[in-house]
Amino acid sequence: MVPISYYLVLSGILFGLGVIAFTFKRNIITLFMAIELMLNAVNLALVAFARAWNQLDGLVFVFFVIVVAAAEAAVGLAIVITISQNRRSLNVEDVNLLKF
Amino acid sequence: MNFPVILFFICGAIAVLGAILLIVAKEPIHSALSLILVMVSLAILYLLLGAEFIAAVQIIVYAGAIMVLFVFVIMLLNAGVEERTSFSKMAKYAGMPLAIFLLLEIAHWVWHASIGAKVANGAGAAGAAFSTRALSLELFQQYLFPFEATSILILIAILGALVLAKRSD
Amino acid sequence: MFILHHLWIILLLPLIGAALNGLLGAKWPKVAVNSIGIGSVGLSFLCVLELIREFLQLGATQVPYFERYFNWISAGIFNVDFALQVDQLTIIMLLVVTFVSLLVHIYSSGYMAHEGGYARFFSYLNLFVFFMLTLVLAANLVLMFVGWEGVGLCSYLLIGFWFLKDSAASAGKKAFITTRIGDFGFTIGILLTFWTFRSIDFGTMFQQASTMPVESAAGFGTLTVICLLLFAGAIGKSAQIPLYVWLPDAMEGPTPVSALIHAATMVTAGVYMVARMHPLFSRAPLAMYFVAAVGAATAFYAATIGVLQTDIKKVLAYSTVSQLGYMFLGCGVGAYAAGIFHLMTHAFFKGLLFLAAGSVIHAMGGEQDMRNMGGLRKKIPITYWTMLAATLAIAGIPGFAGFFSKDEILDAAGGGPHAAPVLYWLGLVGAGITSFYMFRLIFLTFFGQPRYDEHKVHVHESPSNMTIPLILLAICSVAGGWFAAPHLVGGSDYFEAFLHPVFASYGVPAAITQQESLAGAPGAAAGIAPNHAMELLHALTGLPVILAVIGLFLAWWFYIYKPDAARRAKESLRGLYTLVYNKYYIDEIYAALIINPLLWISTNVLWHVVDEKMIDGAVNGTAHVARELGGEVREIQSGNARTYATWVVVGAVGFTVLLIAVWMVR
Amino acid sequence: MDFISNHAVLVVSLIKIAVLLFVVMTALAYLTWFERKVVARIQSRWGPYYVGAHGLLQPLADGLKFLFKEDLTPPMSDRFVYTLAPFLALSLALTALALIPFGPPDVTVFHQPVFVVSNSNIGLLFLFAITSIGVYGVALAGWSSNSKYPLLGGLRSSAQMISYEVSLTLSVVGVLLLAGSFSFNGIIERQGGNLGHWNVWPQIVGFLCYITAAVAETNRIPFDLPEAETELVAGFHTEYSSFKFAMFFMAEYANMLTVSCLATILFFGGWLSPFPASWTWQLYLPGAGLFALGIYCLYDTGTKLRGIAQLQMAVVTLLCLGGAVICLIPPVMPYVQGPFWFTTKVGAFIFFYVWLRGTLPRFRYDQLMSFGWKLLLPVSLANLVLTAFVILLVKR
Repeated sequence: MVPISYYLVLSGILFGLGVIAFTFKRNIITLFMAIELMLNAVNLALVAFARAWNQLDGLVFVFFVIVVAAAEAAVGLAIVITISQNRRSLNVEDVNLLKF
Repeated sequence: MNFPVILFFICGAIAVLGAILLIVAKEPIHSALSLILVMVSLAILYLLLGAEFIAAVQIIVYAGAIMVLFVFVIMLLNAGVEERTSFSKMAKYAGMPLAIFLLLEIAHWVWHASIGAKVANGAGAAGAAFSTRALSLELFQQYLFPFEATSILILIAILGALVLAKRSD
Repeated sequence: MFILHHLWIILLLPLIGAALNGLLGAKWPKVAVNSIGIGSVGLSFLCVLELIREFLQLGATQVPYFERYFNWISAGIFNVDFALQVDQLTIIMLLVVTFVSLLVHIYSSGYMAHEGGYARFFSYLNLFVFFMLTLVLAANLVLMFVGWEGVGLCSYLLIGFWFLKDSAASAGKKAFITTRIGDFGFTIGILLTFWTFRSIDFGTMFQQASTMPVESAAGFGTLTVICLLLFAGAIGKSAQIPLYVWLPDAMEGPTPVSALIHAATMVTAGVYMVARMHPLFSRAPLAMYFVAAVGAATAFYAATIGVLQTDIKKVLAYSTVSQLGYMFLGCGVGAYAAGIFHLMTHAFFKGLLFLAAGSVIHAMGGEQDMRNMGGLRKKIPITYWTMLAATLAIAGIPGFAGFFSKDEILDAAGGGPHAAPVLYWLGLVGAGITSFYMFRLIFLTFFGQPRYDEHKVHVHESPSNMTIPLILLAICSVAGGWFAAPHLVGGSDYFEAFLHPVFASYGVPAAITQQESLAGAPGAAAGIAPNHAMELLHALTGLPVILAVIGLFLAWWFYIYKPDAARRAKESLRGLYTLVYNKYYIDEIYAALIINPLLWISTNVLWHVVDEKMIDGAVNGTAHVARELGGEVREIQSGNARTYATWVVVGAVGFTVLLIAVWMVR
Repeated sequence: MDFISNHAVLVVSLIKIAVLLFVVMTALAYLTWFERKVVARIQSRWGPYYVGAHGLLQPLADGLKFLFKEDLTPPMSDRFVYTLAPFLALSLALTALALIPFGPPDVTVFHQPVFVVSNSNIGLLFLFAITSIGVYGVALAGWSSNSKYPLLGGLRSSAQMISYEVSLTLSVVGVLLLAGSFSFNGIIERQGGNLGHWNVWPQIVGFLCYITAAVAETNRIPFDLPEAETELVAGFHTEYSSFKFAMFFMAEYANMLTVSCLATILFFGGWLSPFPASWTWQLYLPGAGLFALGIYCLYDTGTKLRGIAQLQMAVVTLLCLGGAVICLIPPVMPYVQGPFWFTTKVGAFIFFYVWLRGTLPRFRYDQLMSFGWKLLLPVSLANLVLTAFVILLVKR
């Protein structure tokens, strides 16, 4: 069988890559994807833990994470649409009116 | 080096590859595709971990609904190649190194963490698949309240999306 | 036993009246306002009568009758209930308050007929009645204090009723603030009481007090301090030296108000309080003596001022002050019953005097200066006769109400347990002066030639709704004292007999009771006073009468027989005259000593330095610092989400480093 | 040999996959023939006729044509995605079929069931998972060909698929509640007995919702707006030509096949016979059916046809009769029962599809959306809730 720590390391790497994407990308939609990637990484870790302790709670957490991700995506993408219609751009750096 | 381990490494490699593609891709749609790749391979890993239901949900909801939404929006806004501006000096110089450092940190941490050590020999990894029935019982009995809460959350999300959409046109 | 079980009705009626008139009355016709204002008080008067009937059926053990309605304040052991109690003292006060209030209300419906703010006036009056009844019925100090402050408030509102008139407004303020000085002491007194007895319920307090010994007249024991503090409140409320200054100015208010609040009821609250607190006072000889001294001093001092006042209401005001002094003298020498007795009779005749004066002013079309009056005897006979009756009463002419009450006080002062010759003589002379200035008032107003322009002023008798109260009060001030009549011939004083349970209760030390009976309170057994007591008593009753007659004669001499004698007297005693005429410059002295320094400090120190420099400075400084800091820090808000993201990553990195560090340490 | 016994899973699965692919591909090809024939009948035409007898070789010809046509890729298109899309579509559509049991699981080789490629115990979930990804084929195709009509078609289809997937899934949940299992065999075996036990009776509403959503999900008339010829030329695959186009084409029919199989399994007892097991004569039905078909072909061969066509038809006749004979061999007989009934039912559904196409007009887009969200979704939800309540009551 596969050691759980493998899964954990994988999820760690994925999370890190998600963070990199989050800091590196400019397109708002892609930023969202980066967030989703991080969520996925965490999910993997949760499932791995559930398997490690043979308890279902981890899976339940994953379930909730997915639900929340869905809600977040719905609202977030609606916001993205609004932004792109108002600012005529998807570059997150063009959306900088909210400052001092 | 038995079958599951091979499968793990294949899928893991695909997942990491997908994640990297997500970063390097210029077209948002390519990023989306690579993210879908990651998700599918993760689903396979879930199967490997015996979490069949979660695997299915992962694909149905994540790959099948959320990412479709993403693709849909990309198509709707016809999002082209992203421009690599960097007005944010902070992000330009500090962001990437920090993130990479964080990656290494996490990997190191997880690798040496007690949980890793405890189950490194795959003791916990054995065992049959989680039965969907047990999972649903857990969900609808012990976690009933959070479940309802999430349903309300979804409702609110729908309303929010509606409002935003209405305001935009 | 309905009313007795539902005492709150008596309170509620005036309150409802006040609410209705105050909130809605402005739009209503006078009739409605009248019927509500007068009706509510009238009803509560009837309730009081019914209450008396029921009260008399109570057994001695059930008195004082106690009703607890709900817990008002509860903080640790500090418990204040909304509780009412009834005993003989309360009954007397209730009767006086509701009766006089009723008459004054009726009178006002005539006197204020042509004034604006009619409904407002009546709602204030009703409110006052409500608070006064609260004060009287209260079963604990705090509730009593509520009534105490409430009547103060109403007095303020009513003095400043014509608030567009500067003098009225400032008079109101003066009254309120001056009283507040006394109330400060009163409040501390309440606190000290609670600290001492761990309770502010009269019952418990007195029970514990009755177990305490009588304190030495030399030192300041707890009870003494408490009593002095409480008495400070009384000084303020009942206008005694040194806080009497507000009462004369209070005459700015409408005359009915002066009659009700500043003669009959509110100002006597202090006396009532002292009487109510007798178990404490009786054990604090020093406080007792202080009370008596202040009372006597005020009685004499105010009388002297009254002699030279020309404003008819001012005269009455100072006379009120001095009469209150008599009441305190009575209480101070342990003759509480006498004090209360005088309170009642004074309520009748002084109320009458004010109402009559009001009638005169009304007749003269607003003229208040006696020097511009005269010869009104024929023109307004009812007013004249009633006022004369009241004057005879206050002057202490035998047979009239004032005679009995005042003499009992003087008896107690002369031969009582705390007999104090000096105070006795002060009171005696004061009595003489009283009769002098009162008859001076009568003669100046009603006798001699008219000193006003008869073509301008059309003197007319007041309407019936003003005269009827006068007549009723006149009857009272004639017959009001006859309860005590048998006492002269050695019979028992029914008034004292009625009140005796109150003042004999709570085991007042034997010495006092025994000597009180000497002073002529044999009602303890409702029996016949001992003979030597009677002789003593007759010997004493002589003097005041003689002095009163002398006063009458002098007044007649100066103002009827030889009008210029007054002027010559003035010439001869120029210095004294000016001194007295200017009320001993008390107001000026206060202004110089207290008010101006206070003003100066408040303006130049508290306002310009503390408030403007320190407090404002602190606030503005804080704001300034915040703004500067914000101005610096806000640069971080670049508005570029990627920067924020990077900051998040920084946080994450830091946190992970911390985690690893911790884990490595373990 | 021991290799096989050691890795039975792999080997047998590979074999099954190969067979399935072959069968399905052929089936798909002849589905087009079938459809054209039926539609022609409905429109009182002859349909394909000349390529082989009754145009039986038409699909072959079409396949060759697709292969030899020039493979155009529009300029400015996203090459990678453009190529990816059809592969995605077809492969997913075929993968879905891998989960379908065509016959009872107790028929095994090396302890591996014969009639199903992957016998998962949450098969239904996986099926949905796969179909849910199926959207990408269309959407990406529409987007990547970088042209107006395809884009619109892609947008429409992805919107439509997302919308109807919801009600599709929900309408099935009723059946799941009844069966208490995600595995197809579980669902089927619960409907054992005779056709009275089929889920279609208690779940009639669910069935109606399902079939509607399924038609929409497969972009078939009356829900074929993504490729509405009259408005969008050909919708998402306008720019596609030659074999890529063929892949989309096959993917569509494969999807049709899948949803039909699913309907059969969920509501019509899958490979179960509609008759009680006590009626033993039903064992002869497959053979008899084929025999009848053979007789018809024989008559046809003898009378109508001439020349090469006659020869071809004779071959078909022989095939049919031979098949009938094989089916009537006693030891083989029980094994052909399941597939026979299954294919029959699926065939009925396919016919229903074609019939629809021949009959109904196309929806307007807003009608489509409002129908999906405002009617279908609430109804399937209500059905779900009702079913749950009834089940609770019965359990009590």
